[in-house]
Amino acid sequence: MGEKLLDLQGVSMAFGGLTVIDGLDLHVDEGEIVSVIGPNGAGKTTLFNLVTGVYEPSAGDIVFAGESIKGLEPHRITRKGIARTFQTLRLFLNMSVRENVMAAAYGHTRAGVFRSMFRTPGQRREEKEIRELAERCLAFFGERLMGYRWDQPAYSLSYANRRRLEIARATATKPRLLLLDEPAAGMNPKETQEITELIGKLRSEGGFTILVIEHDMHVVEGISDRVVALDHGVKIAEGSFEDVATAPQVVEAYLGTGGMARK
Amino acid sequence: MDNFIQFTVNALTLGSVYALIALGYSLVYGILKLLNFAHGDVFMVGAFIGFGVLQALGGAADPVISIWFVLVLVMLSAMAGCAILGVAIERFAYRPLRNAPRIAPLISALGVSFFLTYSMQLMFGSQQRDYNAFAMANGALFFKGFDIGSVRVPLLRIVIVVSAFVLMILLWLLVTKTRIGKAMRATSYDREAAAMMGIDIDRVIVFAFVLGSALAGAAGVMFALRAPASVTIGFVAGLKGFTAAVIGGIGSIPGAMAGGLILGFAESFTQGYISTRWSDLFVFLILIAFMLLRPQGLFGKADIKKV
Amino acid sequence: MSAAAPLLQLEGINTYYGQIHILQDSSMVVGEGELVCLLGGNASGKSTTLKTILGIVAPRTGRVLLGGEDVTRMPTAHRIRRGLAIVPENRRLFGPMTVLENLEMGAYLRPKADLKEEFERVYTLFPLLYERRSQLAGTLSGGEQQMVAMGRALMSKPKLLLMDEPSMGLAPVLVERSFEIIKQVNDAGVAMLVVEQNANVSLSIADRGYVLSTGRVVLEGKAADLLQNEELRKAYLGR
Amino acid sequence: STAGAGSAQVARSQALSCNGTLKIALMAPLTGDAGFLGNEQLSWTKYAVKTLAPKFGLKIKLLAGDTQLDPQIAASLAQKYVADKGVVAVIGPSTSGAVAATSQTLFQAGLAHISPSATRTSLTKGTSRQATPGFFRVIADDGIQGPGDARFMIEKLKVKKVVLIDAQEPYSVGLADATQAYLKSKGVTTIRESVSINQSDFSSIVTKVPNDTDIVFAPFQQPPKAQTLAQQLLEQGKKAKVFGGDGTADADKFNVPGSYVSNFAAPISNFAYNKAIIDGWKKDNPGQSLGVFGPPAYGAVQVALNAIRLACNQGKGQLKDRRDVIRNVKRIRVKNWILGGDFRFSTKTNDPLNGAFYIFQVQPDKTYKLVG
Amino acid sequence: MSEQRPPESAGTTPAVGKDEWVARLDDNRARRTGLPGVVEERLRNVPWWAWLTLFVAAVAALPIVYDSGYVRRVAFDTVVYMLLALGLNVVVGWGGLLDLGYVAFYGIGAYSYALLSSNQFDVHLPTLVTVPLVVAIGAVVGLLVGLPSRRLSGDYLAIVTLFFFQLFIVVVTNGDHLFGTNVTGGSNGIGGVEADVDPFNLFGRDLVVSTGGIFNVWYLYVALAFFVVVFVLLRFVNHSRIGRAWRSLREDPLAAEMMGMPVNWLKLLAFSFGAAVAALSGTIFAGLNGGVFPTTFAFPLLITVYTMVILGGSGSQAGVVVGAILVNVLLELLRDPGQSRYLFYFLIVVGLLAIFRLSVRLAVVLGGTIVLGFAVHAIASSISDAAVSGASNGGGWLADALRQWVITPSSLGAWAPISYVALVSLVLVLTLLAGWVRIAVLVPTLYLAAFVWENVMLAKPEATRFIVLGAILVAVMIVRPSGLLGEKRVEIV
Ligand SMILES: Nc1ncnc2c1ncn2[C@@H]1O[C@H](COP(=O)(O)OP(=O)(O)OP(=O)(O)O)[C@@H](O)[C@H]1O
Ligand SMILES: Nc1ncnc2c1ncn2[C@@H]1O[C@H](COP(=O)(O)OP(=O)(O)OP(=O)(O)O)[C@@H](O)[C@H]1O
Ligand SMILES: CC(C)C[C@H](N)C(=O)O
Ligand SMILES: [Mg+2]
Ligand SMILES: [Mg+2]
Repeated sequence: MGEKLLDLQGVSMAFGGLTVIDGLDLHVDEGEIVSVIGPNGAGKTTLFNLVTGVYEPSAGDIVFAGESIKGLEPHRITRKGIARTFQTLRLFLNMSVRENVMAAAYGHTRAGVFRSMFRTPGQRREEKEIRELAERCLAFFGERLMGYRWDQPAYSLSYANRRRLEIARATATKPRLLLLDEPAAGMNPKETQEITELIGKLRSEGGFTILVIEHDMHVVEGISDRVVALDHGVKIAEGSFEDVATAPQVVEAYLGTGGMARK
Repeated sequence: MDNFIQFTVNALTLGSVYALIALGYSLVYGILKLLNFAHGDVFMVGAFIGFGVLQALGGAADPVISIWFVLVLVMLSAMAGCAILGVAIERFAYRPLRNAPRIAPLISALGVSFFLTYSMQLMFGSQQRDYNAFAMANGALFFKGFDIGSVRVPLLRIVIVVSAFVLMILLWLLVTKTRIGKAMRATSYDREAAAMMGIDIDRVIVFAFVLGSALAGAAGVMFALRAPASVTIGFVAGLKGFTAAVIGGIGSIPGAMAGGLILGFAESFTQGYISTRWSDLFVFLILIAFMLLRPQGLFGKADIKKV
Repeated sequence: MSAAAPLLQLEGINTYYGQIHILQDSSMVVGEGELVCLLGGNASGKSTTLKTILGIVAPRTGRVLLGGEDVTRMPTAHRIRRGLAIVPENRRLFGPMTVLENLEMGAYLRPKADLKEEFERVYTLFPLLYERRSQLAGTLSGGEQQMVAMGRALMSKPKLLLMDEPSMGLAPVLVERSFEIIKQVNDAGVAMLVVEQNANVSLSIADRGYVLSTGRVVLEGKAADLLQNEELRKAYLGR
Repeated sequence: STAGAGSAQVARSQALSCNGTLKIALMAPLTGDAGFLGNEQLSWTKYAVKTLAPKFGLKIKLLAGDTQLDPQIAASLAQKYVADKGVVAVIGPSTSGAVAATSQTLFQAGLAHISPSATRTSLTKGTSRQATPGFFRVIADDGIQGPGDARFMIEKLKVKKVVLIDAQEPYSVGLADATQAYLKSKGVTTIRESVSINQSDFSSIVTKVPNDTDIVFAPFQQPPKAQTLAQQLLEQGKKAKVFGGDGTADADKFNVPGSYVSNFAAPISNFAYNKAIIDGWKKDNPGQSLGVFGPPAYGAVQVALNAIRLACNQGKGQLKDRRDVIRNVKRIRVKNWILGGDFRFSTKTNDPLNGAFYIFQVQPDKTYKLVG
Repeated sequence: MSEQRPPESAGTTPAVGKDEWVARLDDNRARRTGLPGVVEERLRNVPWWAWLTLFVAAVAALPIVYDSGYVRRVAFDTVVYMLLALGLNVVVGWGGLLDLGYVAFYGIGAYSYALLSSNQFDVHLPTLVTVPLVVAIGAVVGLLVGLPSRRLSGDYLAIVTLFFFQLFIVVVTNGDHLFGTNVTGGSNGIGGVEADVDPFNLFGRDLVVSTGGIFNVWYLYVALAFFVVVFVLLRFVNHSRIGRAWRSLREDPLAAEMMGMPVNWLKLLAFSFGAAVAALSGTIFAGLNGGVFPTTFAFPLLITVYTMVILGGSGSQAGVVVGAILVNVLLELLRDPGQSRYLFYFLIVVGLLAIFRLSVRLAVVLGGTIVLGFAVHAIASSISDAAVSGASNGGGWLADALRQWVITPSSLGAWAPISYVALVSLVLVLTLLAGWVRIAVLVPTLYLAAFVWENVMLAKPEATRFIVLGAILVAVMIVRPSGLLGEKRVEIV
């Protein structure tokens, strides 16, 4: 694995009196898949919000590819190569499935107002590329988002398909780092297995570095190079899946002793 | 100093009428997220109903019963008539559009507004009507009252301000202290989820329209007691009410009251101390600045930004 | 109505979204006190079924019966009054209201009842909600919201509880807990129709199950039997 | 400058038989804030056509066009009437803005347009005349009313201080300007206020009126507004009297005792010969007050029909060209003019000869008494 | 990765992404069959530019077919409305920004043109300079107005833009006293009959407004040319990354921001585009009228343009154009009692046909109404002659025919409001009824409608125009909430 792609240095975040992230150090190396686990309300999604610029940390620094991205506007962070999906889905519901993905190519395409208005050859070429990119991103999920679904509005998708579309959309921004917030939520075991494989392929074929939040231990086990466990905004364990999953704090706060979470 | 007191009195009178109109906007907006453009016209119809009842009871100068009683009747019938009108508007123009894109009921509301204005013109012409409150009880409404320094606060203004405040307080109690009030809040946040709790959203919405329209009817009468009414007064009244509602934080009841008063004060004082010609300019500049500093309005809550 | 009428009955429901035929002639029954689970792959029409029961989506043909009474043309609120409660798919909390108020809204139809017992039950199930009772629901984390949604549904003492993926987004400890809760509530006499992806577990506590595939009921039967069904295992349970 | 291609043909209308139905069109604001005014004119125009056309041996159909107080809409309407070959004359446009925007079109198409209420002076006089020779009006202009009012204030009322309020629309601005200029030139202290046309509460202006003010000049279009202003002056104990323009001259609606009103005519009921007309109109318009703007419209129709008749006679039962009506308008004289006296046009401009203004004071019994 | 086929799964058990719905689409789709289906399919495949060409050709042919200055003028007004609607569609339909100040930009365009080409300050720039300059001014002012508003969304944006609109009106109507100079001419506006404002001048020719009182058709053609250019350019923009970004922003600004779109800048851009189009429309308007007046740029105009956009289908360019045509032409038709009478009865018959198709019930309704009419007429005339001796409004063969059927009392008095209110209530009640009860109520309602129409409404066509417009707005929204050509949308919760 390569260099530190993302590096959080002593990051803190509070809402009113409530400290949600507390002096967190966390890094993701180039090409790595890191999972974040932790009980509900541990601050996982908040971590994503900090990295993508929705919130600005109250302390600490966030470095991406050697540059501080703290305080940048979200769209600039995205252009630097970070994309995400949302736990509470936020698709462009009234746009077609394909357009949802094409829209995400905004950041790395160039045609400006005048070139678009006059439809210059360069602009046309770019449009074609965007469309192909979008279709490629969608084809990644097999038939599920293809065919007639391309032109269906996003609101007509079922919950799990919306999740998939979120991922497709995020990949269309051509990120280096992909943040996935509970990608397997709402999927049955078989589909979960499918998404586990797909995440693997996102790295191997798409070349993305991935930071993922997930509650399903099958997924976490299947994909992670490294697992980070949070509780109350503090890192309580870090390491391989086996190590983290057996760490007593994690078992107590998160996994519970019952059988089913551990298969 | 006298002028200052007088401007304040003017502002309170204006402001309480604005506030009553704003409340109707806020109530409906709160629940349906609908800018009910027809609200100003309900106000106008209220003024006309009041006029009709007043005439039927013998007019301002020689009423068939005590003028105070007549006034109460005028007010109540305008409120009742407007409430019915409001319910009808909701039932026929908005309810079929519950699940339509937000902009659709907006246009429907404009349609209703046109329909009301010009139906009234068709039926009653476009002249201005004067309640002639000046003649009521030999001018007592204008000349009796109490004095602050050398400024006389006439009865009519007192009646307007006091009854406006009483109505607003009643409304506030209704909405915050009762079950239906809570249902209104829930409905305003998520209609479908409210229905899932067993709240009859149709009834809640109708209730909001009844309240809002009745207040508009009251405001119509109060307005027409001091100024001539015609079929076109609804537009400006609506604009003012809407503005007041947004300043206060649309959807918020104390906000609507505050917004109405702020608007009343802004108008009265800019006219008084700056310039009548440019008063509107300053009023709108102040309002724009205000909106930029506090976009959610005085009492509005900022949107929850949770991703 | 006859006393024997089941709590909920769907008869030959056909639902369309625009041109696409979603629910195709599906029929289901949930009896008094039963725990029924509804399984199916993504986009198979599970949520659509629940929406049809609630009246959020209108079927083109077919009937929805609650306790034998035809409610197909009734608005949602009227159905709820017949003893339904729901944990909806995307939680649908009242964001700008506090957790406490959200729970109170759950008991909207029981204005005069003493809610102490219900509150206690919810708070013992989810102690976190007690800590957060005055936080605005909209600012809670995804999993915390899910807890509120479940708590809210329990507040109304329903006869029939519909749940759309109640364990989604919950930490593993809580997933376990949520199934315990479901079992507990059901043992207390509340009938349930649960949509769950976690088929293994849900079948292990359910009485009966239905399996949907592209809008059709393709399998139904005793939960225990379904658990043994090879096809189902292959199709849905993966490993 | 050259004409655009495609429309080079001049609109020479074909001849019309005077035995058939001819049309005249009223252009007035019939909806919106000034709708009341147009509707007054409409009711009188209707009545005039109904009663007068048979007397002239004409069959006339009246078209009513709503200008909505917008000159641009008036321009569209003008095209409509120009295109309608049956239209032989226009009553109106009511407002000066609309006249300015349409006069060219109407004149080029040969349509006489006779306004009962457009009073902007520059329409007919001055170096940059804003209306064409096809435009006529049957009432005096602001250039007479404004200075006339001012002179009355100075000479009869001996005013020292006057507050003038305009309503930010052309009519009141013009009239207030003319009055203020004259007052100033005679050394009277003037204070100018200006309120939006929609404003109906004048309390704050009233508060600002200095206590030693003699007159508040209020050239509003609607009498009830002047009424409100007068009442609010009383309410705040100001002694200044309201002085309203022609737009406010309605004894039913503006009648706070002591106030002044100027008008281009005495109340029409002052003239005995109007009795039949008034009774007839009242029968058609039950429950309505006579209004200020209506009777001149009656007069305008009278002039128009007269001119059409003359043109028909010259054409031997045929109206050869609409221009013939324009040619005849200035010749028309009307005895027992509805607004009093005899009517004829000035030889120099398209205004009435000796257009005069009358000033009234409201009496304690709420009637108007001629005072100047 | 291949384009059409899903990637082969890497050999493990679950095939990646099999979706039964996609695989079996045809079984699950309900299709319209027969001729309507085929026609629908064919029409859908006509490319947009073919429609546009056809449409422009049709409008351009109007003055050839009708030698009437009026038709030309109405056509011109309609084209200006179409332009305005296209511009508003960018802001509202695509950007999802509720801009209640839109008309101010139209006014700014018109006033800028008037100031740059008139006697007001004796500046007379050539048209080919003025127009682009004004468009640029519009775009820049749009940006500036957007600037403070960029943090606002939804209804707060709406109100700030509304305030801006009010400011514009205040400044313009009082602009004769701006720092002691007369800039805007105040309530009198700039210009008048002596064409204080220069007409358009193209290729050395003045486009005089009218010759011989007849509207100069070149204005129509110039406006049409503007329209085509604007339509095509906007269409291109919409189908580019910028258009997509606008629509994303309309759907979910936060998600758009997170997907790399600079949301604030895009908002400003949408504002600016709308403002530029509005300003362009303003130039031709000012050139044509030879003047600008503050009353033109008032709230009713804003409402009219919004109505056009939403009625036609906000978001759809073709839709808003159709909306503009419908609204303006309808308002013109309704001016004339004669014409609106035909329209009224035509609409009633079409409406009945749409509800009942050709069926027995239709025959019952029509027959019943006709019989009822003659019966009422006979009874009324036998009771009193005054009941049928009123004059009909407007005239024409239909009016004469109807006189034998509808009673037309010579004077209505209080019956006018009573019958009107009764009619409105009956119509509303009708919408709640079904089955034979509805038919039973429908018959007297229809007759009452004819009565009210003939006696009350045609007597006051001005008010009637707007009543009808209002009723149509409500009805259309209920039947097609997304507008005539708009796409169905869901609201985001
Ligand atoms: N805008 C906000 N205002 C107040 N509190 C907030 C806000 N956003 C998050 N929180 C609180 O911060 C804590 C962390 O929330 P976060 O969404 O990061 O949790 P999470 O780890 O993603 O949980 P889950 O697994 O349930 O999604 C929660 O307790 C939540 O209530
Ligand atoms: N509003 C809609 N318009 C059009 N199609 C829709 C709509 N809602 C759902 N669908 C389609 O209906 C089918 C069933 O959707 P539904 O949401 O019921 O699936 P589900 O079984 O709940 O799936 P999941 O497990 O992903 O939540 C899907 O193909 C979906 O695309
Ligand atoms: C009707 C009147 C108020 C019109 C006014 N005299 C004008 O010249 O515009
Ligand atoms: Mg989370
Ligand atoms: Mg679902």
